[in-house]
Amino acid sequence: MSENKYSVLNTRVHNVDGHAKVTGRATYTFDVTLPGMLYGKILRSPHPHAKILKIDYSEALKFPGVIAVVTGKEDTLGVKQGIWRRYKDLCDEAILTVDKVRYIGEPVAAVAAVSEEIAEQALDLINVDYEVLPFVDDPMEAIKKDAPLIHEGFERNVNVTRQISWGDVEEAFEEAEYVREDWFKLGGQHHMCMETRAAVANYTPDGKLTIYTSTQSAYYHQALLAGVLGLREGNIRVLAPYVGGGFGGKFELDGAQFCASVLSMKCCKPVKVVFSREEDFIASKRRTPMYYYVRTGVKKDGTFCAREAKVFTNGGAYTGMGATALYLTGFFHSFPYRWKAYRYDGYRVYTNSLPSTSMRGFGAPQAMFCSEQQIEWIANDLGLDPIEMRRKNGHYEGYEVPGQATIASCGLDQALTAIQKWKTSKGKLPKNRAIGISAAGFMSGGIFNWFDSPYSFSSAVVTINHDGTVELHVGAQEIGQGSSTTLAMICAEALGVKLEDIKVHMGDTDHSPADLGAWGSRQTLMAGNATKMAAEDAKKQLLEFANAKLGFNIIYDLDIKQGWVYNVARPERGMSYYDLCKEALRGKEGQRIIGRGFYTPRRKGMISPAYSYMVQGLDVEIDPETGYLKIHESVTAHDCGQPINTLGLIGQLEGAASMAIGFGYYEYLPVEDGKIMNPNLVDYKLIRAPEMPSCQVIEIDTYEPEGPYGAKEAGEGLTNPHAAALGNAIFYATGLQMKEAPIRAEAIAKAWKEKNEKAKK
Amino acid sequence: MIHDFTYLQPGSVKEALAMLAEHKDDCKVICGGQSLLIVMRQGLVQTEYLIDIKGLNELNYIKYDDKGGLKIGATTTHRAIEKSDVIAKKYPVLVDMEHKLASIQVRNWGTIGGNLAHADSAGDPAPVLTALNATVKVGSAKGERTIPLDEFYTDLFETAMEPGELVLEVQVPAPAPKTATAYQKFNLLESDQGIVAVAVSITIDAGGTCKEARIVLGNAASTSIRAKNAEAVLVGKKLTDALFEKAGEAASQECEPVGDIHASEEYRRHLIGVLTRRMAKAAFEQAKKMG
Amino acid sequence: MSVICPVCKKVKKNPVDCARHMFGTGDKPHRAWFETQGLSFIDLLLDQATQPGNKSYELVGGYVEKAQKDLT
Amino acid sequence: MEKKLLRFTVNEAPYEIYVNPKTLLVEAIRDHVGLTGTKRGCETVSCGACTVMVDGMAVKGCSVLAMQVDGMKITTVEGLEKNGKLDPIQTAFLDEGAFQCGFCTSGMLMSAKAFLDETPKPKDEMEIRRAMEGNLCRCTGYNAIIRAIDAVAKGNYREDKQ
Repeated sequence: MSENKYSVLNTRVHNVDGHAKVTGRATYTFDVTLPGMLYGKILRSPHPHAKILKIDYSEALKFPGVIAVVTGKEDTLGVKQGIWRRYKDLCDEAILTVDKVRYIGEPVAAVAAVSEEIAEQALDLINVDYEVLPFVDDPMEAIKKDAPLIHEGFERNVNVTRQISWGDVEEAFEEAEYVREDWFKLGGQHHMCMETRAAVANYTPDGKLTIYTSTQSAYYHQALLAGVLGLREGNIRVLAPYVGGGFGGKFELDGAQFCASVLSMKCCKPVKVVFSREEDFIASKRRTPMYYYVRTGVKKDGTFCAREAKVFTNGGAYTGMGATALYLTGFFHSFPYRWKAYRYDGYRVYTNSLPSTSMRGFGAPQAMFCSEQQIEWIANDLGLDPIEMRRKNGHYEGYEVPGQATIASCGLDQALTAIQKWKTSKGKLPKNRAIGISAAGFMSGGIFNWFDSPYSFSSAVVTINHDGTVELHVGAQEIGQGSSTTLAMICAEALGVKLEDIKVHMGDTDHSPADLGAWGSRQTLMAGNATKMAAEDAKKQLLEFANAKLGFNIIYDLDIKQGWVYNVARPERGMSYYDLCKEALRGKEGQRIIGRGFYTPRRKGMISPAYSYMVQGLDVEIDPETGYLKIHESVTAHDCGQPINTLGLIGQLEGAASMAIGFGYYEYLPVEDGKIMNPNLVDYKLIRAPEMPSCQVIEIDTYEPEGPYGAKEAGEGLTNPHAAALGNAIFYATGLQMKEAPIRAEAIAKAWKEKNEKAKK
Repeated sequence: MIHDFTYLQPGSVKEALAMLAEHKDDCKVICGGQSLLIVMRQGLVQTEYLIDIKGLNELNYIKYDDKGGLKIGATTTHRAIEKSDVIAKKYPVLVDMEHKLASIQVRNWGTIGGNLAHADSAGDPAPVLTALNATVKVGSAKGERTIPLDEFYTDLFETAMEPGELVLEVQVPAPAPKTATAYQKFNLLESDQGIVAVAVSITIDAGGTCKEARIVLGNAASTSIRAKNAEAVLVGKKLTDALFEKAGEAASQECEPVGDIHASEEYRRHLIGVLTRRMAKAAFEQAKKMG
Repeated sequence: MSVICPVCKKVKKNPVDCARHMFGTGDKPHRAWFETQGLSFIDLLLDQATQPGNKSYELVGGYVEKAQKDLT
Repeated sequence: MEKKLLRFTVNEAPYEIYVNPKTLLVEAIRDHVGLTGTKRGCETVSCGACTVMVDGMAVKGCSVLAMQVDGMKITTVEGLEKNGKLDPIQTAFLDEGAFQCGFCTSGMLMSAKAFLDETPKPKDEMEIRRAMEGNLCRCTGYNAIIRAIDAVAKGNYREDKQ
C-alpha cells in the first residue's frame, strides 16, 4: 500500500454517529413518541387475489379507545403511485387498496387507537366482504393464456419487458466453437432490516405534515407522500435521523408511512405505525425471484463470442422498483466481460404474491449466480483455466460496453491475479473441500431519473461558523452504510480541517438540500462529489480572504491542511484556519461562509458514471451426504477506487458478504399458494456469528476520474459474487452443478445421492 | 399480543401444586418462558391463570452421587447444566447438547423443567436424556410419581402428565461402565433447533460386543422417539461399519417425520439414517476408549 | 437490408432486428400497430420468449418488410 | 386486568412501577422506564436486539415477563457508561466500526459485556462467536463485532493501557 497522501481520507476514524449508536442515544423512528400520539395498525388481506365488495368497520369504531378507521375508498385520493413517475402505467399501487387485493398482506384498512393493543383488537372487528378470485403466484404460470388477470390492461400479466443487445448474436454464435445453455432458478430474499417499517406521522390543521420514518430517501418520501396525499411537497417534512437498515427496501412508499399519514390527516393527531416482524416479512417486498435461461458461445481457446439470456421475473403484485431490477439484471449479466454480441430479453410478470423490488445488488446477484457458474462449467468443459479465461475476456480501462457504458477505471485484471495468488497459496485442500471463485462488477451511482426529479441528483451546502466548525447539509441518507462519516471525511479533507470540525445534517427535508437518497451505490460518488464541490467553494472564499490577509505575492498558491492555512511554496508561512474563520466572517459583514455543491451525471451512459470490480474467493467444505456447507474463508479482491472511509469500507464488504452468502445458501423464502411460508426469524434463516467466515479484503489500487478523490462504489456490488462462488466450490468438491439459488442443503444431498446411484449403475 | 391473565407467583412447590389443583385446566405454568411466551404472543396459547414457578429455588439444583445418579431440579437453567463440573465429567454429552441449545440468553433464563414440559419434538434435551435413560419426577397435590422419559411424550406438545401435575426433577442413572452417548442435530445454523436430531447411547462389553443400545430421534415424529428396530440391529453384535449403516437404514425407515419448508419427509429420513450411522459409530468409538 | 420501423421510423439493420425493436419498445403506439396488422402483440411476445428460435421475430419481420413500401 | 407492583433496579436506579402482568421486560424498560436504547426486532426471541443484563446475565428482554425480574438488577445499554466515560466494549465498538445501522448494537453490546464479565479470557475466536450467536446483525457480517470483543479480551482497553 502506498503512503496515504491524505490527512483524513483512508484513515481509521470513529463514525460521526457512532457515539450515539453505542450509548443507546440514537433515536430511531421506532423510538419516537410525540405528545398525544395514537397507534395505528393495518388490516391486511388474507387472500392472494380478491375483490373487496364491502368493508364494515362500524363495530371497530365503537370499540373503546379507537379513534379512527380509514379505508382506501373513503379516506384516500385513490392515487396509484410508484417510483417510476415518468411512466404512469407503472404507477400501479394505491398502498391502501381501493377495490381489489392482489397479495396476502396487502393493506385493506387501518385503525388508529390510543394504544397498539386496542388498535390490534379493533382489526378483528372490521368485516370485509371479499369476492375471492383465482390467483397465480408463479410467473411461468401467470403468462399462460388462461391465467387470472391481475391488473387490467396488462395482458397475460406481463408488467414490463426490457431488451438489451449489441452485435450480431446469430453470427457470433455461428463463430463459436462451443455453446452451452442452462436454466437457472433464483429465489427471493428478504431485506430483513433490523428496524421494521415504521413511521410517525403528525398532520396539523395548518395543512402541514411532519413524518418521522425509516427511509433510504427522505426526499423521495416527501415527494411520494405529496403525490398521494394531495399536499405540496414543501408542506411535508420527512425526518429520518437514524434508520435501522435499508438494503434497497426502504425507498418506496410503504404501508406504515401511508397509513400513518392518512390516519393522522383524519385525526389531526400524531399516529405511529410500526410493522411487526411478520408484517415486515409479508408486506414489505423482497429481492426479485427469477427464472434465467442462459446460452453462451465461446471459441475453443476460451474467447467469448456471444451470450443470450431470457429472463422471467416474479414481479409480485406491483411494479415498485422491479422494472429497474429487470433492466439491471440484464445489464450486469454481461459483466465484467466483453461479448462480441449480447442479447438480453427480460420479462417482468405480475403474480399474486409479495411485490418484488430493489435489494442490494439490484438484480445483479441473480445474474451473477447464473453467469459465473456457467463460465466455470464452460472452462471445465473445455479444459481451460477459469481464471485465465475470465482475464482474457474481462473489461479493462477504456473499454466501452457497446451503447451502454464506458469504463474509466477497472481493476479486474489485478483482482484476478490477487485471487489466483491466494488460491495457489492454499495448496491442495482435503477431500470435500474446494475453492470457488466468482468475478463481478457493479455500478457506482445509478443514472436513472425515473423519479423525474427536478433537483440535482445530489446537493450539499457547507457553512463555516466563526469558530471554524462546519455545518455540512446534505440530502444523502445515512442508513448504516456510513455515508454521514464518508461525507464528513470528504468535507474535512477538501476544506483542510479536522473531522471533529464537521457536523453533518441529513435526514431532514426541511434542513437538507434534496438528494435522491441512499440507493444504487450512489452516495459516495454523487453526494461525495457534491460535498467536495461545496467544501471547495467555501474554501475558495476563505482563501480569498487569506490572500488579502496574509499579503503574499499574488503568484503564490494558498491551501489549507489540518487547520493550517499556508503558502504552498512556503508551507511554514501561514495562519491558523480557526483564526482565519473569525476574521473572514468580519470581512463579510458577519455573514457565515457558505459553499454550495451539486452533482448530476451527464454524458455518462445510461447506467452509471463509474463501475467497481471485484473477484471473490470462498474456501468451502462440503458434507455432500447431508448438504451441509462450512465456509472456512472468504477473500475478496476489490477495486473501489480510492478508499475514503477505511473502517466503513471493510464493514460494508463484510456485511455484503454475509448477505450474499445468505442469498446463496441460507435465506430460503418459499411462497406457497401466494403465502410466504416463513415470515419470522425462527424459520427465515439469517447467518449468525458462528457461521460467518473470516473475510480478507485485498484492495486493488485504481483511480476513478469521475469519483471524489478517485473513489467509487463499495458495499453493494459485493452482494453479487458469493452465491456463484459457493456453487463453484460445490462443483469442484463434488462435481455437482447447482442451478437453483439459494443452494439448499437438501438439493445438494439429493443431487449427490442421485449421482452416486447413477455411478453404481 | 398476549391475552390477559391472572398472574400467580407461588412461594413454594407446595403452594404451586395447590394452585395447580385449584385451577386445573384454566392455568398454565411458566418457568423460563422462552418457548411459552412466544406461543402466547402469537395468541396460540391463552390462559386464565399463569403460575410462575421461575422463582422456586427449591427446584434449582444439580445433585449427583454414584449410586443415585444425577438429579436436576426443574427450575435449573440450561446454563447451569452447561457449566456444571459434575455433569461435564459424568455426562459430557449433556454439556455438548447445552452448548448448542439456542443462545446464551435463552440458556441463562430457560429451564430444563420448562423445556421438557413444553414437549416440542425438536427440543434438544429430550433425545439426549432419553438416550441416557432418564426419568422425570412429576408431582401434584396428591403426590409424586416418576415417568421414564421415553414414555413421557404422548403427542406433539402433549405429555403423560395429568392436569394438576408439575415437572419437579429429571433423574439420570449413573453412567454404566463402557457406555458412551453421542448426539448431533442437523441444522444450517449451529444453535437452531435440529431439522432432525439423533442421540445414541451404546454399552459394550469387554470383548467389544454391544450389550445395550438406545437410539433416540428428535424432530422425526410428533415426539422424540426410540428407534427400536435400529437398536435391535446393534444389540448383541460385534459392531462394524456395516452394522452402523444398517442401523441407520432401520432408523430412517421406522421414523415418522413430516415434510415442511426446512426439509421434505424424504430428506429427513435420509438425514436420520446418516446421523444414526454417524452417532452410533461415534458412541461406539468413545465406549471402546473407556476403561 | 436496412428497414424503417413503421411506427417510430427508426432505422434498423434488418426486418428481424426491427421486429425485436418493436417488441422491445412495447409502448402503446408500437402495440397498436400489431393490432392494425391483425396480430396479438402479447401472444407473439410470449411465444418468442418461451419457445426456441425466432419465430415471432421472423413473422413480424415479414409484416415490417411489407410495410416498407408505404413508408418511403 | 389488575396491575401488579414491580420493584426493580435499572442501571442502579430503583424503580417502582405498576404493570399489567403480561408486560414483557423489554416493554417495562422502554415504555414504563422510558429507556429506548434497548430495541426490539422480532416477536420470536430470535434477534437479540432486546438483550439486557439481569443480575449480570444476558437475557432477551422479550422472553421474560417483567414481573419475573422483581427485585433484580437490570443493566441496559444506557447503563454501560459511567459518569460519561464509555465502557471499554463501547470504545472497542467505535474503534473497530462494529456497528452500521446501530439497531442491533445495544443488544450486541449487552451480550458482549455479559460474556466478557463471565469469560475475561475466551479460549478462541469461536468461543466469542458462539457467545454472540443469539444476536442478529444484518449490516456488519459480525466480524467487526468479534474483533471488538477480542480486542477487549486481549486487554487492549485496560486502564493501564489507555
